[in-house]
Formats: sequence, C-alpha cells, structure tokens
Amino acid sequence: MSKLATMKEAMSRFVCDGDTVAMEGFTHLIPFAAAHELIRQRRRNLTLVRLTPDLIFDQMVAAGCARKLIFSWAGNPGVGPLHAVRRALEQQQPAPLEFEEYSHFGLALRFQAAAANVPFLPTRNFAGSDLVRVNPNVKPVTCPHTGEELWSVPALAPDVAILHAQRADEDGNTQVWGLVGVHKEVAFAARRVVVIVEEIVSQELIRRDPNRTLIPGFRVDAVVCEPFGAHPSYVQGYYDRDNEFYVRWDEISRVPQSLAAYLDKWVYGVADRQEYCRRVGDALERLRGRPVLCEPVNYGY
Amino acid sequence: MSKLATMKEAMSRFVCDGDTVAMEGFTHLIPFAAAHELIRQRRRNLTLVRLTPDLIFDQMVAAGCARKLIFSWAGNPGVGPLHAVRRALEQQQPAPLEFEEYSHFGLALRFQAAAANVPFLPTRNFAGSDLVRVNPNVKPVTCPHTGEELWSVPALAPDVAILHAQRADEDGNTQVWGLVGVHKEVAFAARRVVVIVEEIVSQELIRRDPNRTLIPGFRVDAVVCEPFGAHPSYVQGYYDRDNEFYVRWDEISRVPQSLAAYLDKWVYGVADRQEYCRRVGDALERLRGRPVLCEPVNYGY
Amino acid sequence: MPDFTTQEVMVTTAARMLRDGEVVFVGIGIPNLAVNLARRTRCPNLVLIYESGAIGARPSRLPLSIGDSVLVTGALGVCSMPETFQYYLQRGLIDVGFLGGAQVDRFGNLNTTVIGDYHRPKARLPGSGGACEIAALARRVLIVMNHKLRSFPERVDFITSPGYLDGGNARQRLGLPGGGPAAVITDLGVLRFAPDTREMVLESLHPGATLEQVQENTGWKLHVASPLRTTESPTDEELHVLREELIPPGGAR
Amino acid sequence: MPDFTTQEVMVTTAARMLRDGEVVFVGIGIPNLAVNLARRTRCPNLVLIYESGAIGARPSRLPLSIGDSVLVTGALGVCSMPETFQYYLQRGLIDVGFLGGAQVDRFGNLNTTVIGDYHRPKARLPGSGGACEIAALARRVLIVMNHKLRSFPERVDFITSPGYLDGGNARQRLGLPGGGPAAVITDLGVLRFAPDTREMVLESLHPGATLEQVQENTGWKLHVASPLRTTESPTDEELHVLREELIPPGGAR
Repeated sequence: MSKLATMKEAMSRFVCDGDTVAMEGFTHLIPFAAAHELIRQRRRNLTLVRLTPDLIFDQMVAAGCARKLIFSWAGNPGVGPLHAVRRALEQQQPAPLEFEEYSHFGLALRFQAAAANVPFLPTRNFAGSDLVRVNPNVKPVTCPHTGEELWSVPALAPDVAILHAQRADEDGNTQVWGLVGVHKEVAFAARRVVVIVEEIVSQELIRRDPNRTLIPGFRVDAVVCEPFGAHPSYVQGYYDRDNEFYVRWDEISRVPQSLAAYLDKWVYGVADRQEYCRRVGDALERLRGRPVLCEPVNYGY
Repeated sequence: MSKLATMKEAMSRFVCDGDTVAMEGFTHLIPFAAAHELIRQRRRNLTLVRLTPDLIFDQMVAAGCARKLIFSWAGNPGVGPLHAVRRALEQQQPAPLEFEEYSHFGLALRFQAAAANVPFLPTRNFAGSDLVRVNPNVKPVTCPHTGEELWSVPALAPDVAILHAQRADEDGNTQVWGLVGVHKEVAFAARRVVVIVEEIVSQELIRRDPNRTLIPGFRVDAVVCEPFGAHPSYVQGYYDRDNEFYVRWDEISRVPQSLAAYLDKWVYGVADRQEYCRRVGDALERLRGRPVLCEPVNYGY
Repeated sequence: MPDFTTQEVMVTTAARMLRDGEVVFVGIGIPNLAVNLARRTRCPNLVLIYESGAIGARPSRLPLSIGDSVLVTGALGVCSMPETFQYYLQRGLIDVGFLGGAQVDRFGNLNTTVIGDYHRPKARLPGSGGACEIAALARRVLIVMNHKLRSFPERVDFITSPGYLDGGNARQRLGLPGGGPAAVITDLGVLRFAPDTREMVLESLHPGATLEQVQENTGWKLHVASPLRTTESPTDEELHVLREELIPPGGAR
Repeated sequence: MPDFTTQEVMVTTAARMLRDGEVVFVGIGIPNLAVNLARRTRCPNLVLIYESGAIGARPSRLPLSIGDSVLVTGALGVCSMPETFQYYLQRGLIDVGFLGGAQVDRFGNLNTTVIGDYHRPKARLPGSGGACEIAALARRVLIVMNHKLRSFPERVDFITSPGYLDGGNARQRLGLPGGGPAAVITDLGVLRFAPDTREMVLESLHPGATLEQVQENTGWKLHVASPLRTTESPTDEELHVLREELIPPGGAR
C-alpha cells in the first residue's frame, strides 16, 4: 500500500513538537530538505539526535527547533566548529540548549539496543574516559558468565526517524548503498519512520536485488520523493557533497545575523525543496558525478 | 597478498584435531566439500558448531570426526530426522556424542557476542523454556538501567570458521548474496577463517560493489576455489539444492551400513571434490538455474 | 462426503485467522499454504518473513524448506539471522508466528526436543530451531498439528517453546513479551485458550469430526465450548486458489 | 634551510611507524597522508579503515572528511558503524589508530571535549566522535598534534580519550583492551612513553627544532631521552610520492 507523501505532509503528520527526532546519515545522506521543512513548520522543543549534528542541526538549533541535543561529534566535518551549536552551548544564545553526549560507538550502540528491543547493550569502551563521569547513562555492568566488568548504554528509541536514501518503492522498501552509518539501527529503533529518497522505483526493481534492501516497507510510515533532498550533503551515485557550501557555512554561521539571513533566504524564503533547487541552480548539476556502475549479480536458482 | 589454497592444504593447515569448528550456512552455502576433506583427513575430536547440523554434520558424526555437537535444530530440512546424529545421541552409536543445545536465536547471539568481543549479550528470549533448565550457559542478567530481568548467552569464539560463498578475490575479500545466515558473525567470531568459493574474481570486480562484501580479506586465512563445493546444498545464482539427494539421504542414513557405503564411495572413494563432481555427473548441471540478474547501481561521485 | 480434504480445512481455517497487513513468520507446509492463500484472498498486504531472513518472498513454487532458494529470488529483502531475531522478532514486529511440534499440552506449551527424559531420551527430536523465540516473542502464535493422543499429553515432556506454562498469567509473571498461542488447528477441530485459566478449549469440530474422536485423542479431560460449532468449510474461491494456484496439479506439496 | 616542510617531516615520521599488513584506522589530514605514503612505499599491504565504514579505500583524491564519497567508490568493502566499532575495533582487529586533539597531557590523555569546566566551558569543542573507542580499543595509538603550550598541559581539562590515565599500569587496572599511545608526533619532534611510568619522553627533535622550543611549549618538566636524536629527514622517494602522487600540484590538501 502506497506510503507516498509530500515533504509538507510527512513532516506535519509524523513529527510533533516535543518529539525525539533522529535524523541520521554519516556525512552521506543527511536529510536537509526535511530539516528545512521542519524549520518552516516552526516545529519546537525537539530533542534532536545525531552522531554528528553537522550543519543540519546547526541550522535547526539556530532556528529554535531544539530543546535538547544528543550527539557524539559536534563539528563542521573537515572545516571547523558548529558556530550556532557552540553559541547555544557556551552562551545559551539564542536560548539554552540541553545536551547529552556520547562517543560514536556509545550512541550507535544505544540505537542498536533499541532496534533489538533490549534495554541495554554492553561494551568494552569508555573505561577511563570522563564521558562516564559527566553522563550518568553510561553505567557499569558485570558479565554473568565471566564476572568481567564492562560498561553499558541504555536503548534509545526515537519517536521518529528521518532517513534519506537513494531509492524506495511506493510501499517504502528502501535500498541504500555507499556509507550506511546507523541507518538500519535507527530505522528499527524508532517508533515512526519517514524515508526521503532521490527516486521512487518500481517494486520489481527492488525485488531484483533483495540484499540491497536496508529498510523493509512495513517499517516505514511515509516515503517522500525529493531529488537533491540531501544537499549540501551527498548521495552516492547521485551527487557529491557541496563542499564549498560547507566551507561557506563557517562564514555564514559565525554571527547570528548572517545565519538568520541565510535562513530567511534559503529556508523561510522558499516554499519547498524544488524552489530551493531552482534557486541553487546549475551548481547542483555540477555536483553530479560520472557514473561508476557495479556488475549485476545472479539471483537465479 | 594471495591466500589461495587447495582444499587439502586449507583443511590440513587450519583445522586441528580437537578444534571447535563452525561450518555455517543456513540451508544455503553449506560447505560439504570441506567436510568431506576433513573426513578424508580423519580429523578427530572436533566440537562441531552449526545452527542446523544438517546432512553435513550427520556425515561427519558418522565418520567419527566429532566429540561434541553445538546446535539449535538437528533435522533433515523438509525431509525428516538426522539418523546418524540421532543414533549418536540416543544409542551412543558409533560413539557417545556430547552436545549443547540452543535455539537459533540463542546460538546466533553467541556468535554475535564473540564477533563483537563482548563476553555476553542479553535477550528477551528463553523465559519459560526448559532450555534454560538443561543448558547452564543460558544465564539471567539484570539491566543496570531499568532493573529488568533478561536472559543472556556467553560469546562463542570457534577456533576456525569454514564458510562457503559465491565469490572472493585472491586476498579473501568475500562477497555473498541471497541468504546470509550468520556468516558475518561467525567470520568475525572465529580465530581462523577459511572461505570456500564458487569462483575467484578480480579485486577490481569486488571493488566495483563494496557493499556486497561480507568478509574483508584481512579476516581470511585461506581461500579455496571449489566449484559445486556446497553440493548437495545450494549457492544462489550458481546451482539449486539437490533435494532428491536430501530425500535419498533419509534412506542412506537410516542404517549404519548404507551410510558407511555412501562414505566409502563418495568421500573416501574420491580424491577431491573434482572427482566427486565427475562422479555425480550431469545431475550437477541440471541443478544450474536460469540467470536472474539484478540491475547495477551507481557508485560514482 | 465433503468435496475437500482435511488439510484444505486446516489451511483455510488458519488463513482466516490472519488479518490484512500483518507481518507473519512463516514455516513450510500448512502454514506456508495458509499464508499464501490469505495473501491471494482477504489479505493482499500480508508480509511474509521466513526465519532464514527472506522478507516479502514471492516463491514461484512451494518452498521445500524455510531456507529454499525460491524464497530469495524476487523477495523484497534479505536480512541476517541475528537481525531477523533481534530487529524483527524481539523488536515486536512479528504479528503472527506458526508453530507445531511432537507434543502440545493443555496450556499450549510445545515440545520439539525430546520424548522421555532429556538426558536419556526415548526419542531425540530436532530441537527448537526458531520455535522458542517465536513462542516467546511473536505477538500471537498459531499452532498447527495433527490431533493424536501421543501428541496431546496433559504435560509435555519438555517445554521447548513456552505457551501459557502453568496457565493463568504465568507468561506475564515471567516477562514474556509475546502474547502466546491464540489457537490450535488440528485435523479434527479448532481449539482456543480460556482468557482466565489459559487452558485449551475445543471451539469447533471440522466437518465430519466428532467430539469423541477429539477427546479420545487428547490426554486430559478437554473443556468444550458451548455451543460447540462446526468449522466453516472452505469456500469455492479458497479451494480454487489452493488447488489451482498454490498446489498446481503435479506441483510439489 | 632543509628542502622539506615540517608537515612533510610529520607525515614521513608517522608513515615509518606503520608495519606492512597492519590494519589502520585512518583520519583525514596528516594521518591520511601518512598512511597513503606508507602504502605506496614500505607497506603495500596496509589495510585502511575509516570509522565511517569504508574498508580498503582507494581514494582518487584526498578525502575532505572521513565520510567522503571518494572513500567508497572502489573500496573493498563497506560496513555499518555498529559493525565498525564492534566487529573491527572492539574485536581487536585494528592495529593502529591515529588521534589528535586540543590537549594532550604527560600521560597521553586526550581532550577534544571542553576547555575549562564541562558545564561552564571556556570553549566547547566537538567531542569524542570515534576518538574515545579508538583510544580504548586500538592495539596502539599514534597521536599527531602541533606542539603549543596550551595544547600540552600537565593534565587535560577533560579526558575524552584515555591515554595512560595516571600512568603506570592504570590502563590494565581499568581493563582497557587497547595498548594505548605509542608515540606523539608534533611539529617539533617525536615523543614516546616510558615503559614503566608511561610518562611522555622527548625522543627526537625534527631538523631545525630545539629542545628549548619544545620545553617552552610543554606544560610540565619534560623528560628527554639521552641521547636526544634528530628525527630522520624525509627521503627523496618519500618526498616524491608525497608531492607528486598524494598532493598533486593544485590538489586539495
């Protein structure tokens, strides 16, 4: 049964004020179009969860969507700091921002525990790190078989997961390649799942390569077809990261005024991602790479 | 660095008497050729580990290779019981056989724990089952975060994993599609890993579809190229299960004499898998299916 | 004589216990036929999952095992077994699981492990496979078995897969997430479990079966619903799909 | 003046600390250059893994981040991040991890979290990312940083990534599986850790650097090896690979 929706519909229907929202994608597949729609819809008091807040949460924090941040590395990858997040954490500007901090492993493991529906998972990580001192969610656990002392993190089940992918069918059967990050764990951890894709394909195409399917349709509440929906991040095989923008963001976000001006022009100032794309113009097409196709494999019997 | 080896070399070099040997593959990719070589080399006192002992362990038990069996479902799938395993468990014939029994989930989780190098993993399974009464390895554990009582299993790290796959390069970078069972977990859980493949392909081909790689070469100690090495089980895209043989095995294995005669003719009576294949003859070619190719995906940037 | 077989009654009865859109853990044999029948009739959106990891399978012939290659070709997805058990079953995403066994008792506990003593068995059976976790974690379980006295003891020799244990709220007390057995479909009739005691109750007899047959083949004094209904016969449409589409003349059974 | 840059010395020095066949967790910048230099010279069988999940990457240009698309095209494999951390790092398969930070102290503890008090920070830094687990779980760690007084305090403000903690056998007492930092490569020299106390010891000065410079930029009285060596200069071959192959004229840095 078709789960196709517009971005407006999907965000208003499946993301509520006060929700815990995981918007994942490690450098790859960051759902910027969804974030911009949530900013336009003035969603408030969200607990935003990502390993790497990246520009997407820098923008949402600056726009006032967030009450709390759960993260493990808050920087502009390969460029510098996240100025809006830093202003919120250091000077409570524009508003105080609660936060909860892990390492990548720790936060990924919280998603995995929720996906598996166990209340915790054990790890050999964390010993000696001050993270355990400042984060009471990292607790010791004793192995009932060997008596070893390990550390553990609790499950984290977001109210909603927003995940970008290369393609899906109308039912939401979603295929991803390239870096997969924690996409699968988040999709199974969350109560509701919204998938945004570069293209909707026939179920026949999905069925021709079942090992490529990362999220089964019955786990998905809505599928949004939004080409270039991950810009300025990238989608393997579709377009590369707009690194110039990541570098430019350092300037834009350095003071609240220029950041506000950016939001006015590129988020509030456009109706949707299509208008955003028209405004970005040819620069988008220049991000398209040369095709590098894999060889088909045989699923016959 | 090439890890190519013949089956004889790989089995004599990496499997020692007394080892704990995981030979996985759920219906799909069962490494029969490796088992036959181990029988020919008269390997002894092995602890054999598989979710489904299947015909492969029925044969190894009858041949006297096994001291102990660790399993979760000991039957001839879709046909009936495993007569040799039953004789060993019920009548200690030809010799007593120790065993340790789980559910599929429990045994899969033991592999996963070892792959992750944690001494245990928790589960909501097992409550109320007599499995916890007869298997002291299934122990309760309390969640340090919620106080919930769960059950847990200890890590199981085999001395050697023997895994069949569709293809690998000479370095052992291994690609699998179709049912993957617990292949990845076993490959990371084991101390040594031997991969048997239908074909050796160029590293370029592997690199054209990195998401298809299930086992990285540096985890692999030896790669054996053995076409039809999984017969009478199947390899998706290469040949289907020889179901007639699975049915015939019920007859063959019903009494020790006919089973011994089978081993004499088809295992001891052949030098290697190539001779076995020549002896099986055209029946093998009839198991080849029609090709059903997937569409290539684009890895460009 | 009715113009349908007992197996056809069992299949259609099981098929009618499924709701459209449900996610079903499928086995081979009768459950496989029941799920595919339901999908082709009342439940077009049923999602089939096999514990082997095949999701949304569209088998072009009847699978000979739960790991059959036909379950992969044209499937919607494939996942590893640790994922199947953790992200699907333990996650609570499986609505219905089908189980059978050598023995089922008055509280729906199932034995597929041993007849007699565990360490000195009269007969050693295959063991749990995925049955224990399906019984523990699926939202509800449908049990399909032939009704024989040796298969319906008052107490199973070994609880491989927990039903309602000693009855009442024993499952909740042990913290079992799944809902437990919803019904037992045999070759003689349909049995359900009393909401309070969780003891098996004969709900309906298949056409041609008698209460005496059922009681003779049950190892304890069986509770009987009143009125005791007759299981609805397969419809012509169901029989057509079953005979022409699922078990094509000469097709594997 | 030597005909090579300080960065080139840092890169070649780091590259020489790798052994052929090792599995290396790579970052961007100097570690990326060092690993690729080693692979093209003494260590053809080095395996590169990025915490993003790219395995055996063969980047056609310098990656701009550890999640860069060029790390995937033509890679040997891709795995999920939970797998990277559990099946590779925690499993003990990573021989070498590269780390840096805002602060490193005399026992090799690293801070990438905050300057000042955690709850009222003078400066809020990005945080751990994968650094904490690399420090805890990699068989050995190579630290690459610029040598500045503010970056080399006697005690870091916050231990994001454990080095030798309070020194001695503190790591073993806490059951940390990884071996801890093997060396610190700065823009002035190379420092290692005393086998017993695990305190940092200046082992060599880069060509042109002085002991005074190093001490002035270190927040505690630094132990110095005797004899204090001079770091070996890059060879012509190393410089050629570095300049012509890794940083093609006009190529991104």
